[in-house]
Amino acid sequence: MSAISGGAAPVPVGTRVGSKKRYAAARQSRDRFVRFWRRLTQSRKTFAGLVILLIFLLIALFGPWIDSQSPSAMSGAVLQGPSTAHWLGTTQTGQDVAAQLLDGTRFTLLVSFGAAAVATVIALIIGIGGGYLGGIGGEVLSMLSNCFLVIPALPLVIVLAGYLPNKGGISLILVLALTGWAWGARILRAQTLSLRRRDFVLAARVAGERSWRILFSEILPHVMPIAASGFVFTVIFAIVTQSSLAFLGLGDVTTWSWGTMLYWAQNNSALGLGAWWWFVPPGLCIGLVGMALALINFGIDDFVNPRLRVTDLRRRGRRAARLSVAEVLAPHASDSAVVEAVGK
Amino acid sequence: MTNREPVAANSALPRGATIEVDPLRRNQRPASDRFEPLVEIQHLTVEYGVGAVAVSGFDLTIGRGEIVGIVGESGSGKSTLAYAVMRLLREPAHIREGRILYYQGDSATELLAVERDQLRALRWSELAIVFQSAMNALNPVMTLHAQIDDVLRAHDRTLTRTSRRERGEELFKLVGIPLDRLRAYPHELSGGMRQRALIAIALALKPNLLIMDEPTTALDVVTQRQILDELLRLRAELGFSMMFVTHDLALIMDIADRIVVMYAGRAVEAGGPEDLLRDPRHPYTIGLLNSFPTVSGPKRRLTGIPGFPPNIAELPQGCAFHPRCDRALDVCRQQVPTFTVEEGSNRGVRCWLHGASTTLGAEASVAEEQCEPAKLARNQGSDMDRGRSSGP
Amino acid sequence: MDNPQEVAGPPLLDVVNVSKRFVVRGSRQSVTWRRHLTAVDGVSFSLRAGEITALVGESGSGKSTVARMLSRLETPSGGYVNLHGERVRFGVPGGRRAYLRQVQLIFQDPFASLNPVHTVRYHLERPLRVHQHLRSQQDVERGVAALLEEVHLTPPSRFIDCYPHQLSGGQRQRVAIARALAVGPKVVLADEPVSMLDVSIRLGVLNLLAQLVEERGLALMYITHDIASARYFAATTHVMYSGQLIESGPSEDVTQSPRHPYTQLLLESSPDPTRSRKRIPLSALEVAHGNIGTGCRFQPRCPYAMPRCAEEASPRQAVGGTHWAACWLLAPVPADGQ
Amino acid sequence: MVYLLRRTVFYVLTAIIALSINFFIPRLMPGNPIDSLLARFSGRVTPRTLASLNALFGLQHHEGLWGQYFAYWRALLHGNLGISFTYFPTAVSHVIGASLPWTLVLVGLCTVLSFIVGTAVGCIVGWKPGSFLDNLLPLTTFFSSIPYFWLGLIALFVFSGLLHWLPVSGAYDSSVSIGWTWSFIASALDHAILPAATLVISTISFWLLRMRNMMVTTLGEDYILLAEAKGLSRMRIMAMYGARNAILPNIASFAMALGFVVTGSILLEVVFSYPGIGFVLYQAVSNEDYPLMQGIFLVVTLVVLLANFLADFCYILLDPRARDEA
Repeated sequence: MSAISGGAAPVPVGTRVGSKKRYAAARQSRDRFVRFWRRLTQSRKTFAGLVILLIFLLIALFGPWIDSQSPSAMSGAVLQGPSTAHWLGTTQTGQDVAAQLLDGTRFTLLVSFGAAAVATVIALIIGIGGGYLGGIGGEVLSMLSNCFLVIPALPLVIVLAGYLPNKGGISLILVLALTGWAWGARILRAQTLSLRRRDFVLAARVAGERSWRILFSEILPHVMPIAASGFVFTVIFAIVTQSSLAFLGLGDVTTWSWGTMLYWAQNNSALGLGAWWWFVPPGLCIGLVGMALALINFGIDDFVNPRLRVTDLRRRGRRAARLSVAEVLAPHASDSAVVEAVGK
Repeated sequence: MTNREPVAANSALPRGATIEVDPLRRNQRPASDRFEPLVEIQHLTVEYGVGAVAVSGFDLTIGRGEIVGIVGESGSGKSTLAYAVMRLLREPAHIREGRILYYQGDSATELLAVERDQLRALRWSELAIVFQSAMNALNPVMTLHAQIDDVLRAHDRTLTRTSRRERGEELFKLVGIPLDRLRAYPHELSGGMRQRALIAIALALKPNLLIMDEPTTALDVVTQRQILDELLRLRAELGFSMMFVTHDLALIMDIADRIVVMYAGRAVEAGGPEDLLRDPRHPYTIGLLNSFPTVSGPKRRLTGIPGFPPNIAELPQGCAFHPRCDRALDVCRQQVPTFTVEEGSNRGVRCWLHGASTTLGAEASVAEEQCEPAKLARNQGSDMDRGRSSGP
Repeated sequence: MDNPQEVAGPPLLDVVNVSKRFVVRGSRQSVTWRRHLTAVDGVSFSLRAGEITALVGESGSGKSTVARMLSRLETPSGGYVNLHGERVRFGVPGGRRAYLRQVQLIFQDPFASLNPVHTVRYHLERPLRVHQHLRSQQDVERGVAALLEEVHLTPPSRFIDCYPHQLSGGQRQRVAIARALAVGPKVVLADEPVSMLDVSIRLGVLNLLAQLVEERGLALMYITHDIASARYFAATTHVMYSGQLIESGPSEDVTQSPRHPYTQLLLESSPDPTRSRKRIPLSALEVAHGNIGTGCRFQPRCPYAMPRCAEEASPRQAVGGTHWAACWLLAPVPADGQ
Repeated sequence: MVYLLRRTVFYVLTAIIALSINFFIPRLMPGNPIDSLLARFSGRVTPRTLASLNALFGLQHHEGLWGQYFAYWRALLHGNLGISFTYFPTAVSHVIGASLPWTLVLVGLCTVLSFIVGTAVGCIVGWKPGSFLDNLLPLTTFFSSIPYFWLGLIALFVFSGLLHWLPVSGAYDSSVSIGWTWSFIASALDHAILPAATLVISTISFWLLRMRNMMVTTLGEDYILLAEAKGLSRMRIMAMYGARNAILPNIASFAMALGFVVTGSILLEVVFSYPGIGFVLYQAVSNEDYPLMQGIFLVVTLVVLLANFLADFCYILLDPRARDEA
């Protein structure tokens, strides 16, 4: 006490104390992000995934400007293969497939990212909240997420969608989020349970920190990579599920998405007519986005599980080894508890 | 997993050169005539990635039935050494040079050069290892008996099921575990019992050399003492040698015949426990002896060692200990001293204060040292410290 | 490192008959005793300002549980604690922070007790803000720097923006100590503060703690499994076995003339190359801490066990001065010389 | 055993929750589709049918919600799931009973196959991380990311449409009759090849990737190092020390995967017109056959729960620690 309040201690700090501190605080959060980002982009696979995803996001943003044709406009050019006029050919009613694809990208990505965002927020609240609170409340929340995990999603979505009077984007997002949050919540909970007993969390409690502050400041930064991985996973789930719904005709068939394209293609037996250009692109896009996301997940996995990193290191030989000797020498130092937590 | 390239390159060197830098082998034996070498480590250098040298030019001969203690702090390379002898190093750790000879009768086997099949045969039947944490070293989904059993089966296909079973019981009796625990899984045992089980597994094939990597560090003092007593008794009974790696100088002084003190990857002092206790020579050894409190006798003045252990990736030039040494000379900051051995004894020290001279061999080794790029990132923590203190 | 001379005065923290029972779900073996695990059983001692008190025991003896109860990470199942002579009420809202302002805990593992995502600055400024109510950035900055200097991490500017992974074990533990000091506590509980550190830097950390005790007049509880360090470091030593205190007294008395067989065993087992070892009979082999009835808990392992030991545990038997041990061997022999 | 008991309780509770969700969804949804449906079939509904529909959907709101809830349970416990509109007047339970075996055999076998092959390959890939086999991963990920139905349609187009190697739809040839005859089995296999291959290719990546990662993680354990030091053969280390431990989390995460498998297989059956439960669900949805939809949701949930229970059981058999765990 005396040493602090006495003020006599020589403090070699200049006058820029305030700004320096703000700078440091900003740098603190940035540093971690930079480390995370560097780890992600270090791996070739993850980098490829990020690039693919970026391209699709750009298409979603600027798609309609790239190809100005209206996706629904019919023309006389029926069922034509790819040409300069119609890059990806036309449908049975002479609609431009490329225009549909570009337009559909926006809706598809909007719905799946939206659903994943909502699902991740639910997962964070239920997973971390339940994990940290413990007790009866925690048990109930855990039970709830386990239930949603076990109940097969698609039949539930189908049943839900079957009853839904309004099949627009918002209700689709909500239905997908409702069925897609449980997986993330379960893993976040496991992780939080292990973090809760870590010494640095106990130390923060002894330092007199309040619960909400411990949750946000001590625990949340550690579960972010896992939440990110859950987010990515949920996006894949949402894309595939919404396409499946649309394919079954349960979506709004007048909105263009990759799923509705497949629905119309199938309804008009595009494959039977040999119009592969109608049917193949939307599926390929789903696959590509899914793959891109999965590749990004590889990078997150490596970040979360240090042991996976070492393998990456082996592959790329000695030059890379020099960069990461720290992790190799202290393999248990940082986040290895994550592995155990996710394991069970 | 071990990179054999450098070894091949090394064995192409004139053999005499290797022997030249091997003072331990020549001189560092117990005075008795019965000394019979079992394992001989010659100029072993282990690197992590490029440039981080964990073990540097290490020489040691272990005699039959001898207990050699290797003492050092974290980052001193002691565990790396133990793993290297078993050839268990994993990437990016690799052996850059050196030889490890294993003597069987009149012939010697170069452990670093043997093929995989031969290595597999040598492992456990000749050399066995006991890890620090038995909880992690035992397979959680197999019973203890199954884990003994598969060693027996892998090395001797002629053994019958009953004979393997009997051997398992015999081993458990040997290390003092109740026989009904044979059917138990590792998580069902206490820490001390697990460590005993690990020792039982190690003894399964009556190896000649037992490598102990901090086998009792995780245990309570009382349990530790009991296990050490058991080990000494077993050594007397079975006659194996031990290479006992630990950070606890007091403990190793109780049980070892000979002790090698390691600092930053190098042997800095060697000798019998009595010698080290009565007449420590290297300032690091002296510092260690002044670091631990004693339970008996008058209270001593404890001085400890200032500073922090170095980071193997950024070793200071010259003697690695000089930044912490209060008696450091100018030469200490520039050149690594040679390991000087006292004629006719097993005492040796690597210190400029104790007769190290700039011989031809020493110069060669210094030159080689300087080639090592010392710019590796960091080891588990002391980097910042190091970076700043060695900076301008 | 010299023992601080006994500072007479009222105890700062008085621990009276504190117990902790955990409910453990039965496992396949030993279902019978595991239902209720009594980790701490009726432990009493006091801590005085400017004095170091050691609590020695092996793992599982309950010594860490004592520290956790005193730092309110666990709630005691029995007994009470007096701080400045006033009874501490557990479970009162708001009382927690006020209590922790007086009593702080230093964790065993400096690699785990600092959050890897936060800098040294963050770790130190939080308690300053929470407990010292420092508001202005300049005050906080000055406080952090002063703390770093106090734990000899100088110059502070070199360490203040470091992340834990950039520090060595010894440096981290100093940061952890600084964090405990930031609150301005009167009582510090150090749970094996040096057992995870390298031998050559342990002494530095212990000396720092001793210096802080002297300068700040702290009451320090030094929890350890290393009885030799307790001898050098603490004025008073309590020995704990299976949740109970079994011997206690001035450290030199306890270590040089131990009276309880367990303390003797502990001392005999401690490595010390400067003496020739005697052997304790091997009947002291590992026995599970099972069948805790009313008898002495050490009785199953004790080479000197008598029938009486199995029936009831010995009360504290005074040996001389403040030195006592809970063992029937020390009981005054009945007049009829049984 | 305690563990198993706890899991049983969990699954029973989950089943109750799922069935309750099933009960509440139609009642919480705006509008009342049942009424309109009833109007559609009003001429043909017998009083008995009406009573059962009543119980399941609370068509006539004279009872309170709780009363309806208990009536719903009573109907369920009697195995009464109502009458299908699509296959009027067949009972829903009968429709499900006829289609479920097809799905169970196809999806069940494929899931097991995919699990075994994926795990085995993942084990080999993980044993030598960084080898050329690792380059398989992006490829398998691609296949697991495309929707099953799309892959199935492409396969159908190529192998049935262009090459005429395999039949286009159905589970067996209409010329053979169901029975344990060679012609029937051959025909069934012939029809199952495409859907099965699609399913396996789509799901294998999940197991492969997880197993690989767990294997890599496990290989860092001390007991692997010790096994190596013991001089055991590589096969033994890989199987008993590596895979044996790495597989445990994979089994524990069976629940997660199964949801996806069921999801995908429903679409797959639609594509291949395979007369399984997915195909029937599709028809129910197209015809707004709510009793059938709900019945199928119910049965699928129960089957998934059962499969999870079996996975839990395997987990206990494989992990001695789980046996002692309370």
